[in-house]
Order: sequence, then structure tokens, then C-alpha cells
Amino acid sequence: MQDAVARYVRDGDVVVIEGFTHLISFAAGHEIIRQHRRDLTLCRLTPDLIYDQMIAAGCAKKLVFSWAGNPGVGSLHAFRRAVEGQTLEIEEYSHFGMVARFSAGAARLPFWTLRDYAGTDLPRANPRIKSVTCPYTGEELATVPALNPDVTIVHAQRADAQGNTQIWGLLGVQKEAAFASQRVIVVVEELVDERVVRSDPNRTLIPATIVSAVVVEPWGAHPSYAQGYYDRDNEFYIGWDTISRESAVLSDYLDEFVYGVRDRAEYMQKQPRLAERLKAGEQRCAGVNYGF
Amino acid sequence: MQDAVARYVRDGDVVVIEGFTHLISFAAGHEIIRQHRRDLTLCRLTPDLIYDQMIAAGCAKKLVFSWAGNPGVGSLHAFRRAVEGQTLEIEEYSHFGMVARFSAGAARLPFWTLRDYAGTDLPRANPRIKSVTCPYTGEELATVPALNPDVTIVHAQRADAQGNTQIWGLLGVQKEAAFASQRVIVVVEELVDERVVRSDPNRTLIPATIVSAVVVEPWGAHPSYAQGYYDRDNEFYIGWDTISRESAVLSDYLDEFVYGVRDRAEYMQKQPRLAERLKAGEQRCAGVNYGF
Amino acid sequence: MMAVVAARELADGEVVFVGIGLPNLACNLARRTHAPNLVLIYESGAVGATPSRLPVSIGDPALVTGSLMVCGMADVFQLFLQNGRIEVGFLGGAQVDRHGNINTTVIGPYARPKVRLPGSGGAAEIAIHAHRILIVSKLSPRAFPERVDFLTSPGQRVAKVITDKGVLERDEASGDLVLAGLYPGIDATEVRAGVGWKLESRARLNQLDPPTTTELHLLREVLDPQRLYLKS
Amino acid sequence: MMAVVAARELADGEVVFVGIGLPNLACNLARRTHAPNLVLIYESGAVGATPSRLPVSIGDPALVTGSLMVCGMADVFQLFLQNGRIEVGFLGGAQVDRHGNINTTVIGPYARPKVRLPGSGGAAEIAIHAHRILIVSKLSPRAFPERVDFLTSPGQRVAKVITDKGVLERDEASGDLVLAGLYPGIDATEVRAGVGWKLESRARLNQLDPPTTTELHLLREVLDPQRLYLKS
Repeated sequence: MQDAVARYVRDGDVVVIEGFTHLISFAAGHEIIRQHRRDLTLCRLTPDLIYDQMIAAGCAKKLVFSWAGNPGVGSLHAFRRAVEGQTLEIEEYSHFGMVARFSAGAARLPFWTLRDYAGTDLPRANPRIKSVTCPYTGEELATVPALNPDVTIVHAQRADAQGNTQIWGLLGVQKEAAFASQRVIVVVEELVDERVVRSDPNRTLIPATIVSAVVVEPWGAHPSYAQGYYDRDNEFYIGWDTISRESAVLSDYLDEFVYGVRDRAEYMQKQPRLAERLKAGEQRCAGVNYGF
Repeated sequence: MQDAVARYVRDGDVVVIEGFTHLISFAAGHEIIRQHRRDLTLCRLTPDLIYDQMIAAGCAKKLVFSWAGNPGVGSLHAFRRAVEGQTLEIEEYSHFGMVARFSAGAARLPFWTLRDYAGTDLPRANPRIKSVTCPYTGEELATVPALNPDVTIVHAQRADAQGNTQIWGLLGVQKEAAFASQRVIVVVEELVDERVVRSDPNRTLIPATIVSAVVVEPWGAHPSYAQGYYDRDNEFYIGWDTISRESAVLSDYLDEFVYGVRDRAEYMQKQPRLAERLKAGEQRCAGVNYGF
Repeated sequence: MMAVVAARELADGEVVFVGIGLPNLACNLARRTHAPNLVLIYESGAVGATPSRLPVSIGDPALVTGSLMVCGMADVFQLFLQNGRIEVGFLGGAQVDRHGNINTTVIGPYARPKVRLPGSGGAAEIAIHAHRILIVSKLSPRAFPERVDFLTSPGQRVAKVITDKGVLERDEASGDLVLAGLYPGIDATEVRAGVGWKLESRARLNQLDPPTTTELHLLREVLDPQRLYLKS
Repeated sequence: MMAVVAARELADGEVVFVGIGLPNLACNLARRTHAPNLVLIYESGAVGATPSRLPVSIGDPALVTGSLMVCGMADVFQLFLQNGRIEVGFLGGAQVDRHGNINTTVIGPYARPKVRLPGSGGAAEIAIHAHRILIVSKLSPRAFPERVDFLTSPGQRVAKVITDKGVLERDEASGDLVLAGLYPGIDATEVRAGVGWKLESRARLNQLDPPTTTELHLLREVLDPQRLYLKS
């Protein structure tokens, strides 16, 4: 992870760490904080705790997002302090708008068309939301511009050494974000033999041809989760509300759990009961026949 | 199948039987021929033998397509006779154009944007290929209009009784065509318990909420194929070249194998060695863990 | 009571776009009473979920395990929502105004917010595309101003606002929210006190039935035994 | 010889959009000789296929079993092709003109065709988006007219035309196809006889090496033992 971040994440980059609740690469976010990246434009539908930490650590110049809260808990306090104190630029869409931006980027189109925003104040708050006239019906439809990040980091259940990556459970916009990106870092729970990938090719979401680096980092998504590997750490999400309310407490958290560890393995060693508490149960599906 | 076609396929309808080489519902096409539907607008990327048969049987008024050949063999002769004799209207795109039309229909947008057709004669042959100006970059991009069929027929490996449908192997544009359509008929090799679907929800391509009817029709895709169930009947595809070259021979074929049987079960009984020759071998993948 | 009233609004077989908290409770209550075939769709991509525990987030892994379909978010927004396949959408918000418009973005001016809220998420497009919007929100003059500070989700498709004291409906003629039903023991003036504009009433007000013992049992003992969402 | 020359055009690790027939043979020959890491993508959605038998159609089930990824066709065209992720595209056609434009649509006028061909399929967008186009086609004045009857796929990105007698290249200055290489024992006049315009030549013509015994063995004994595509 250290090498991948050192090599592929640069000061001033447009950075995406995607994953909708599921498969958020906290490990990558922490490494970016440890390596003191600055002036990043962080993009994500739901900034979640990881961007709250990165904002608090001073990595972010700008945030591009559609829902900035602590899901199921309340506010992201570092984010709120930064916005209310006007120390962070923001560019705001709805979820569909962000999904559409990634879709356009992935298809290498300059914009995406959607039926949205009529009657809302969002286009006034964000002039990049524009419109286009349908050449068939004459209707006016909303548009958003393509989002093509410099680097996208995707956590996944498994990949082979080349980077052919398989995901199950919630898929979010992982595929679109990866295809839209100049560089892609895939972080996986498990490195598997190419034969495992080839045995079930319909589960491959991201092909090796677009992947810059594969990092093996078990538990790399905690406190987010990886279906089939470990559960979401809801206690942590609830606890973050207290930690993040005061800058000083948040700072102590970063000192201990981010700056204070070298990597994810040390992070897990510090919390020996985590794995036991969150380890996934077994609910395995049957395979299907790919024969002919 | 008889009931589903009687109820959901009407004279004059825009009809789609999709499936790219894989999972083409020949059983549905044959039932439409037997029920003497007329004036249909048949849409499909690759008309394949099934539309050649439907054109020969007089079901089609118009064909909307992107590649009209016998894949790996040569021409579709009934199609060629109809076009060269000007008895069939055509509306022609490229594959990407057809995919984009289904994508627009599925997203309930009036058009789809693509980078295509610059320097080609296709827009001259088809004035429905138009263009739009990007509101961000000023670029001119091609557009195609949405395709929203009256009825789409999708063959699949398995579904539950409600119509939650799972497909693996080649996916074609089955999902987009189904979501674009007013009515959807799903034809499956196997009816499975809802628990089978629920055990592996990432394999579900089409949800019951958009399905009008589920028909269980083993071997319903022959001479096309169903991954994990039976192989493509290449001999039939090669043989079709001879059958379809002469109207009279083609007519005899329809008499014997379409009009001459009541349903797919009878069609299979007429060809007792087919199942043995084409039955799929076993190449089953392992399941994945959906636990948490 | 809010969860019970919301549950009763759902018809069997409907396709519902559902968030976390009370709407989720309401949907699961409806599924166990009069609407067993309700199809729950979460913006995270889980379709037909039957969660084995109360989900804490709309991305909870329990929504995935055993659901009918899991798809990417581009499909959720394009193929389900924009396509018009969602019949009912639940929304909440920091502010709901007299037209049913919702604000989940900022209190105060956008450029210099007094309070920065999470933003739209999927709320803008849910309000535009779901056939019928149900809002669940507690009454207070702050939460129900005459005009929202920021219009995140337009109110045209709002059918009902389910509050802690009664139910408001959107009057088609005026476009305004009006009082339509009262909970047992509540007076219309109590509802009016919680609304920042002069609230009109329907000619005939519904008196809503209290929760049945079955409903209460399901909510308290089965669906939310730890009272994560049943605070009142 | 055409399959061998086409195979030699492919560099190891390249991402190739491949059709059925000779291009497929060429790719598999390259994979077994100098380019083991060639990634084959079929428009049917199979990525990184290593078919265990010679596929008869680009939708053959053998392309799916054991491939690295199978995706829908919307992804093939948007995420791979339009996105610019395809380095080499193979095309063929009933007519190839002096600019490398291809016709796979009609012979004669579009509205009253003399011969109706299959149409574009993916050829229009492959010609527009793949970085480098290789055309494989047998020489004849009919197949190589000065101007195509219908322009299905534009010629700008055509790098080479691999024929049964020699190789043409697109000259960047004039935009015309010119003779660049000859097969063993073939004379330039034989190539010119198969082309419907006055074919210019490169200043220095390549003399292409004949197939090696390894190449011939692989093609005849391993890749196409039934001679489905190796007719010449």
C-alpha cells in the first residue's frame, strides 16, 4: 500500500475512494494521510468517515459529493467545521448526478444526460449542472459533466495478481469510477489464482487492463465492510460522532490509529478483538455451470 | 408459451427477441409464427435465423437491426430476398447504436449520446441518427433515439415463479431490452425456488417487478444455446444456409418444424438425438460467501 | 404511531424506495401485516431485501444477503427510478415547506451556511421520479417553515406528510399542504402550532385509529426490540 | 500466410478486439508464439478468452468458459471501445477503397441494393475507436475499388491491409493505401492487378518471411486442424 500510494497518488490529484457503505478503502485513506498528500480534490457520493478523516488531516482542498453525513448516525463534524468555516471548497450534486458523472467519465463522453433537478435549487448552487435539448422530442434535460479522476482506489473481495477484480454484494459505482480513472489501485481482501477468476468470469467487475496496482490488505475496509469477509463496524460509526465533534479528540484519534501505525496489519494488531467481533458468518451460494 | 404469446404479443407490435448468439428464444419466435402475428416491427442487433424464419413466415413489416447475417456462415437469405425485393422496411444502425437505443429506452431517456458515425454513410441511410452539442465542451456527438418495444422476450437459464431472472455467460443487451419494454416475457430452462435466486442475488439480471409472464421451456433457445445447459448447434446454423436459399425449401422447414409441432416439447421429440449431441458438460464454479 | 400510519399507507405489491429509520420500520411492519408482497428497493442496489436484522445503514450487508437482486447504482437510478418503476418513495428532511418542498442541504444561505446538512443524496431524484412521496417528519415551526431555505427536493409528488401528531396531505387545487387526519387525542390546534404557516384543513378530518396490539407487538418486540428508531 | 502476417503484427500485452475467422486464428497464433499476454476482447462481452476450441461465432460458449471477464454489450462499447481501451481492431469487408474505408453494408445503391450485405455490426465504432486497425482481405479489383459503394467504417485508423499477396499500409501524407510488403515469390504487379486504383508503393518494399515450421504446425495441427478457416 505504501508503494502504491507513493507511486500513484500525487499532491493536487483528483482522488476517488469509492464504495457505497460497502468496500470503502480506509486503509488507502490512512496511507494517504500518513504520506501527507495535500491539495487533493476528493470525490465520492458519500464522503463517509474516511473523507472526514482526510479533511481533518488537511489532505483536501476540495470535496465533490452528493451526501455528506455519517450514515445512520448524523453529521460528519470535520466536514461541517470545514464548510461552515469556509476552509474547504465544495461542489455538490445529488447521488444520481454523481453516478452520471462517473458513467460519463467511464464511457469517455464529456457529459451525461438525466431527468433531474427540475424545480430544485441544486443548479443554482452548482453551475456545472446544465441542460441539453433532445434532438428528437425537443425536451430539455439535465446534464452533468464527466468526472475523470487522476486516481481511483477500489476495495474488493478478491483479484488475481494481474488485477482482474471480483466483487459481490453491493457494487456501488466501483466499475464506473475505475473505468473513468487515469490510474486505478485495487485493494483486496484476498489474492487469488487467475484460475479462480476464470472459473466465474461474470463476477469480474474490473479487468486487469485498466489496473495500475493490486494491493493485498485484509481488513483494509474496516470500519466499512466486505461481504463474506467481515461485517460493518456500526459501533465505530456511532463512536465517530463523539471523536469527531472536537478537533483535539479527532487529532488524538489520527495520532493513535493513523500516524501511530505503520500499516493496516499494525492497525489490526492494536485492536485484537475486532476480527473476532466482526468476522462474517458463512452463507455460501451454490456455483453455476459454465460448461457447454 | 402459447398463452404468453397469445396474451402479450399483438399484431403491429414492436417486438424484441434479444440474446447475442446466446439465449435466443427460438421457441417464442416459432410460437409467434404459429399464431400468425402480422405487421410486426422486429428489432434486434443480429436478426439471426429466428428473424429470418419470422420474415419468411410473413410476420414482419419492418426490421430494425445492426448486423443481419448468419454468424460464422454467411447470409440470411430470407432477409436478403425481402430487402433486395423491397418487401421489408429496414432501419439500420451499428451494434453500438442499437445498444445505445436500448440503453436510452431502459433509462427512460428520449435519446442516447455516443461517439460514433463520424465519416460513415450510416446517418445518410438512417436520418434517425442525429447529433447533439455538448454543453461543456461544444463538441458535436452522435445520438440515437430511445427504443421502447411493446414486448421483449428474453431467454434465461433460470427464474423463480415471480420472474426474478438469473443469467450467466454472455449477457448481450438482455437487461436493457427488458427494462426498455412495456411487457416482458421471460422464457427459462429451469424454474427454481425463490430461495435459489435469493442465495446469489448478484446473478439476477431482471427483477420480477418488470416481468409480465414466465414460461418454462427447456431447450427453448435451440439452435442458439444456454451456457451450462446445452451447446450452440453449429450444424444447424450451417445447414440453414441451404434451407433458406430457396423459398420452397424454407417453407417446407417451417411446415415441418414450426407449424408441424404444437410446442417445443414436440419439436425436441422430433429430433431425439439433439439433446444427447448438445448437452453441456460440467464446469461448475465455486460459490461465494454472502454472509456478514 | 408514525411508523404505523406510514405502514398503512402502503398497498400490497407496491415497489417502495426506502431509506433507513422509520420508513424502513414502516415497510417491514407493512410486510408483516397487510402487504406481504411489498418490494423494498434501497438506493444502495438491494432489491427485494428481507433483512434478518434492523439495518443501520442503507448499505447494510443484511440487505444484500437473501435479497432478490443486487445491482449497481447506475441501474438503481436509471433503470428503476428514472424509468418510473418506483411507486412509493419515503423522504424526510430538516425543513418541509407549505408546498411539500424539502430541504436537506443547508440552513441559512448556501454560500455561508448556518448549519450544513448532508445534502440531497438520492432525495432530489426520488422526489422527481417516485409516483407518490411520503414524508415522515416530526412537527415544529422550525421544521415546517413557510418556505425552505434551500429547495433540495420538489414537493409536486408529495402525497402525505406523516408527522407525530397528524397527517398532512397535498391539496391538488392550491398545491399547499393541508391537515387531513389527526391521531387519537390530538387537537387540530396542536398540529397548527407545529407549522410555520396558516395551515388549512380538509373539510372532513380523518380520525386515525391507534396502533393495534399486533402492530405494537411487531414494532416493539420483533422489528425494533432495541428501540433504535422507536424513540417516541 | 495471411494469418501468420496478421499474428506478427500483434505486440505482446496488447488489447485486441477480435472477430471470428482468420483474425481469431491470427490472435491465437500470436498468443502461442511471441505474444502470450495478448488480451482478446470479443464484442459479445468475453474479455481475456482462451477458447478450448476454435470458436465458430463471436458468441461461442467456449469464449465464455475460462475467460477473465464477461460483461454486457453496453460495457463493451462504452467502457472498452469508446473509452479508448482497445489497441488493435481487426476488420474485414466486401469492399476496401484507396483510403482504407470499408463497406460491409450494400453493393449498389442503399435504397435498391444489388447485394445486401450484413451491415456494420460493431465495425463502424471499431474503426473509429480502436487505436490501430488491421484489415484482412483477399485481393481482387471488386474487393478493392477506388471508392466504396457505401462507407460503413472510415479508414483513418487503418494501419495495414493484410491481403493474400502482400501488405498495404496507409500513407500518412496522402491518406492512400500503398504497397508496403510482398509475400515470398509474389511480384508487385500481381498485387496491383488486384486493386482497382493506381496503387503506389513505398520507396522500399518489405519482403515478408514465409511462415516458420512452428507457425505452420500450430495453425494446421493445433489451431485449425479441420481447416475451417485455413482454406488457402
